[in-house]
Amino acid sequence: MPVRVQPDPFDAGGELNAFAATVPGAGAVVSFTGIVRDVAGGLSVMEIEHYPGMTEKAITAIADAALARWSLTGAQVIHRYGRLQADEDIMMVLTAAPHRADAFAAAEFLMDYLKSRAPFWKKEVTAQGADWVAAKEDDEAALRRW
Amino acid sequence: MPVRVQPDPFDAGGELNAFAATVPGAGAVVSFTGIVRDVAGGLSVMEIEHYPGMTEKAITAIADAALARWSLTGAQVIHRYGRLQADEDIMMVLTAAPHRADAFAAAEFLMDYLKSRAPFWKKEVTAQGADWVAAKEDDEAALRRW
Amino acid sequence: MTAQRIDVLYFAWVRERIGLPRERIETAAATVSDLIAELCQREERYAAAFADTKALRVALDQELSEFTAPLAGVREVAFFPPMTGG
Amino acid sequence: MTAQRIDVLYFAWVRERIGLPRERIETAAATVSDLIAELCQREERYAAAFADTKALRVALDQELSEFTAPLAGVREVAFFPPMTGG
Repeated sequence: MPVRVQPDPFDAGGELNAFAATVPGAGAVVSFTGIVRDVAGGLSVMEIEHYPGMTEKAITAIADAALARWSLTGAQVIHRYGRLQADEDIMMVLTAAPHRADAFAAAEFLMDYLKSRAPFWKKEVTAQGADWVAAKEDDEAALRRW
Repeated sequence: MPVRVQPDPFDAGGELNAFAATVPGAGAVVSFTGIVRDVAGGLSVMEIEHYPGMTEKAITAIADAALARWSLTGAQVIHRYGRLQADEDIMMVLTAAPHRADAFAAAEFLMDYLKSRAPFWKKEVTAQGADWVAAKEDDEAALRRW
Repeated sequence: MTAQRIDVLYFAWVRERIGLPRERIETAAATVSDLIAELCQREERYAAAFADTKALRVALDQELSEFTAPLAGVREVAFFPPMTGG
Repeated sequence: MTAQRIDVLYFAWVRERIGLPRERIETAAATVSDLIAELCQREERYAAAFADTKALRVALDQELSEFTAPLAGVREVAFFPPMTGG
């Protein structure tokens, strides 16, 4: 279960094709791409901090849980850190399975856990200053369905 | 809501990137790719028949229902017909939304409806003969959750 | 009801059993079910294709419909098995 | 419990309030809560960072843990706000 944590941009389409080429027997491939949104307008940069060492470990644990729970032929997570601009891709989850229900469920599960259990913190920097993004109660609630 | 029904192969990664470039304001992009599986072994070709005219109309209606129901910044469906080999991409659904829950739900909804309500029929041709793929009760059941 | 001309289309194994993808029919059938009954009386291959209507779906002018639906004004009727897209 | 050396890491606004990303601490604190109490007595900036532990998470040797967890044998403690990845 490849996990990549990197400062560099990645090419979502290229990642999708590369992943799909490595999952023989898949009938369904699901990808999720998370993108920097300039919600309030005026975002000059988003800074993503992470906890080197723990990050890879936490994501691998989340992914192993997905592989144990659903019938998958593959799963992959890519997550960036550092300074990102609006509309840049932050992260990507890829899942492959014989059947679509498994691929969808595993991708949503991975996203829900990455949101609240992988050690990343987002800070939005605007002309008015910098603010750490607050965790959402919605995201914590999303975990309870699994 | 672009709908493409075509005999030609498509490049899933290229479609994902092209779609993502046209959905400003999206924080989440979900893609689903359906792939020809050689379930029993020995598939020589899968033939996909469709109902020209109704196909585009049915998919557009399904997609309009998704756009009405979830907060999306875009949705796209590509579906092939004709003769396909094992491991070729059959179809793709793309959704974009400010929030991930909407993008995931709309993609699953589109898939569930495409499976059972868009006029496509699959035939598996092996050395032993040709068989029309039977509709699955699971797929009909999947519709009832929406 | 007066007779009308309707294009009748067949897909997948319905097409294979009947042996043609489409035909134009002059009919006074009031509903889809009436049209099926009329076709079944024509030839054995129609009776074979329509033997189990639970295994069939119908579209009227390219919209999924019911076997009880009236045919008045309809220009295109399509018969096919449950769809297996995606 | 005897004193041990622990690397203490701070992330996001915890790091900003305390003013450093990590430090090595010699402590005899038995639990995470004890360690927090000890840090809070040191300087105001620690007290500010740890004022509301409900807003904080802790990891012991890179595994999410509880404030009641024992520190015996732990080499790395990290404090941070709820995570906002994805």
